[in-house]
Amino acid sequence: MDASEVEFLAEKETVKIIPNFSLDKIYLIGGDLGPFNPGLPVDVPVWLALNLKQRQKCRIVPPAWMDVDKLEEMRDLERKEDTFTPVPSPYYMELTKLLLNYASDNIPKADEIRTLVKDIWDTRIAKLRLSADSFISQLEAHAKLDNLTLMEINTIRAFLLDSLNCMYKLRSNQQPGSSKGQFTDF
Amino acid sequence: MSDALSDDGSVNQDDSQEDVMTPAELIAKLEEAWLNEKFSPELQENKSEVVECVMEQLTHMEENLQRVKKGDAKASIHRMEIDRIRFVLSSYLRSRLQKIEKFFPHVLEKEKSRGEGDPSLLSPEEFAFAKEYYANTETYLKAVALKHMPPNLQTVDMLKAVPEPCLDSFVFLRVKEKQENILVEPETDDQREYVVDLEEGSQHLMRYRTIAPLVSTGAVQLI
Amino acid sequence: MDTQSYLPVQPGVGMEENFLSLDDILLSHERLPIRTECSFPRLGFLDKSSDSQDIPEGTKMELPLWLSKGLYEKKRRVLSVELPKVYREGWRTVFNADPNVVDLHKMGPYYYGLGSQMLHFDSPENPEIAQTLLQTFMGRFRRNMDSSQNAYNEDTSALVERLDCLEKALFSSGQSGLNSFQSWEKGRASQLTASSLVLNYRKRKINDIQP
Amino acid sequence: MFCEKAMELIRELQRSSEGQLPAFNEDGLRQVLQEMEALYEQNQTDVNEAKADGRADLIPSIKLRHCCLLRNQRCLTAYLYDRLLRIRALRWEYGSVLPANVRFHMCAEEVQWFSHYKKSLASFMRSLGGAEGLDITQDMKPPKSLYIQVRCLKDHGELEIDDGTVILLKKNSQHFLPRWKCEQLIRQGVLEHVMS
Repeated sequence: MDASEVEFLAEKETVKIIPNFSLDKIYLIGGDLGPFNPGLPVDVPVWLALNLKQRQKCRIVPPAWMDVDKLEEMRDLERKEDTFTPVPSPYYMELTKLLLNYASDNIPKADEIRTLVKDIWDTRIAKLRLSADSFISQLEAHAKLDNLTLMEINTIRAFLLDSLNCMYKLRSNQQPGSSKGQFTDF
Repeated sequence: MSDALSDDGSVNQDDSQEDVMTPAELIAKLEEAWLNEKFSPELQENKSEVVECVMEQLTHMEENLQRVKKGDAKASIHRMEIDRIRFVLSSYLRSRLQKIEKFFPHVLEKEKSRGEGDPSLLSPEEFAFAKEYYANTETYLKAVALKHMPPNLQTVDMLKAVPEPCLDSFVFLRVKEKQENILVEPETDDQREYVVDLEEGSQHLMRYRTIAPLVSTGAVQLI
Repeated sequence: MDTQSYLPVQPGVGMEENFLSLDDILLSHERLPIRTECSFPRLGFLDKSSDSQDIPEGTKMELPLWLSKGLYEKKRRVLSVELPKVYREGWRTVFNADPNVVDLHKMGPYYYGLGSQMLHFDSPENPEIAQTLLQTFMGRFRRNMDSSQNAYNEDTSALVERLDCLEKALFSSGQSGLNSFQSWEKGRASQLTASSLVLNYRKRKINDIQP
Repeated sequence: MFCEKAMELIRELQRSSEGQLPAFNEDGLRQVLQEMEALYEQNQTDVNEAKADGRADLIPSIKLRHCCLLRNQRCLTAYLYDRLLRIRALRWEYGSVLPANVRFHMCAEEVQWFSHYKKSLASFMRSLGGAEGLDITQDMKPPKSLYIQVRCLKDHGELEIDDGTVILLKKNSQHFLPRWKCEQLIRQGVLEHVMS
């Protein structure tokens, strides 16, 4: 899956905005939105929030977790624990990037947040590599991967799955009975 | 008599189920099917009723938008949503077509050997496409090379020549409905098989073969 | 998946080849040292070192894997195949000690592929060969993964040169995952771009014109 | 050794990276088919002799030639099949009309395969419902906005937008256009997507 497709899924998450215009309820195929009244907070999908923000039609209210204190706590916990700690949003990385790129003026301490999220990400990716290696070297058949996000999985997906496939084939070599007797390929 | 009754009953049930599905649920279904198709090694059952309904929704919305005057604030939001849905739909159908082409002899074989009551793998349109792809490719190979070869070498068994999907591939998945006692086969001789419970909301990495039936029932979502 | 439209038939990896895979065809063209166990009348011209009409029994020569495989029979020996050095005990010991020090490209370049194919020929060493192939792969996995993800922040070209064909393919799938992520981070993932196929054709066209 | 010509064909494709289509090697194909004919005839002779004169000692050589025949068959099939996969890619990357320099690399049967493929795909897309069906060769990436900024990389003549407006695509000119109108032109290298 391309990273842009993961971002696409993240854009379906909802975020609070404060519009500066009024508009009746909109009946989208995927559900109803609005009504929009100047100054009154309303929930919209991220894709719409970003579009309105670009057209200076709203202010975006950052999600509660997008906060320096909270993120520092998360970073420290992530560094302390060996396992993957729960993330505040299954799309924390994508939402951080999107909101900081398009609405950094609505987010206090944007630069610090960027760094913190990157730190959390790096710690988690290092853990992910570690667990991928142990999965391979223990020849595991099953792993529980709670709290991993789609974007994190995506960075290693092709490499890990292809490697597992190769290993499967190399392992099948050890059961000579499984080979299909006569050679049909020339 | 009782047969007729039970037939009636099931039809009604189907109807009521369709009635219950809102457009939002329809889109969610499409997105599930999209991700499952993207990540599963083999072709999934077709969801042509979902595709049809989504197309209807899109067409209907486009028609409504034709009547709206230019510069309408709502219209552009509707258009953005249409673009997003159309992307998922196209990408979904592309993934399927790609697999149909990649595995065409196997896909057609599976369709041929399917029992009468079993759901079909391919939509009628995909079936037509697959058959044409097969015939087109066979004709080509024959015309350019095979028919010029010695008599005993003029055919190639496409089922053997074209690789099959590898169901032993690993996949990532999220559990939507709790499953108990899923048997995990050992990877080596000195390991033993064991069972796992798949808790709702948990995520796993395991062989596609183990959980393939759960993908089609919707109990797990590939991610 | 969506952006690259040319999807070649993948190699079989392991004992089974994919009939239509170009990689497997190239792999099965690797030459093996063999000894004929019967004579092959009227094919003497295939053995360049002699000018007799037949290939006599007991001739040592090299044959491609595909032909050795095709002629090989368990019941009636028409030829015996010599195990290439890199799969013999001496090298197996080296691989088992530290798989990361070995230059698999030089030893291969189809180290895993050819090794798996050798298992088609009856040999008491087969279980050890299969075991070494798997252990070598697993032993080298971590370094390959980390370097394909640029975890060391260092020039990986020296390492890549020492990878066997299979590992190289994995390495590049790891790299393309990384590139896709990095281009997303830089905000370039949503940019619509020209098809690389189209760009290459254009390059070629210009080269064609220039004498 | 036998089958060297067939290997040449395979190597030729392997050298053409990123799915490019090299010129159809008619000569190479013919030489392989000739080798096959010679192998087959030699085998016929030997088989007859083995039967008539009881010359079982010929069997290993017959078998060897047969292996070579099968190998040649595999190589040619794989060569042609891989070319089809490359030709298929052209439909998705260029659209349904191929530039002459690409078409020159195809043999007559390949042109025919391409045209059948094109038709199958078109009728599949038409059958998807709506007034004109759904063009699934578009929307290759998730949409970000309805309109995008583009620059013309070469003169391309006029382009009609939905509402009937006609725009002149002149080299180096910049436009703000509906995304879905541009996607294919960008893929073909006529327009360039300018990111803000």
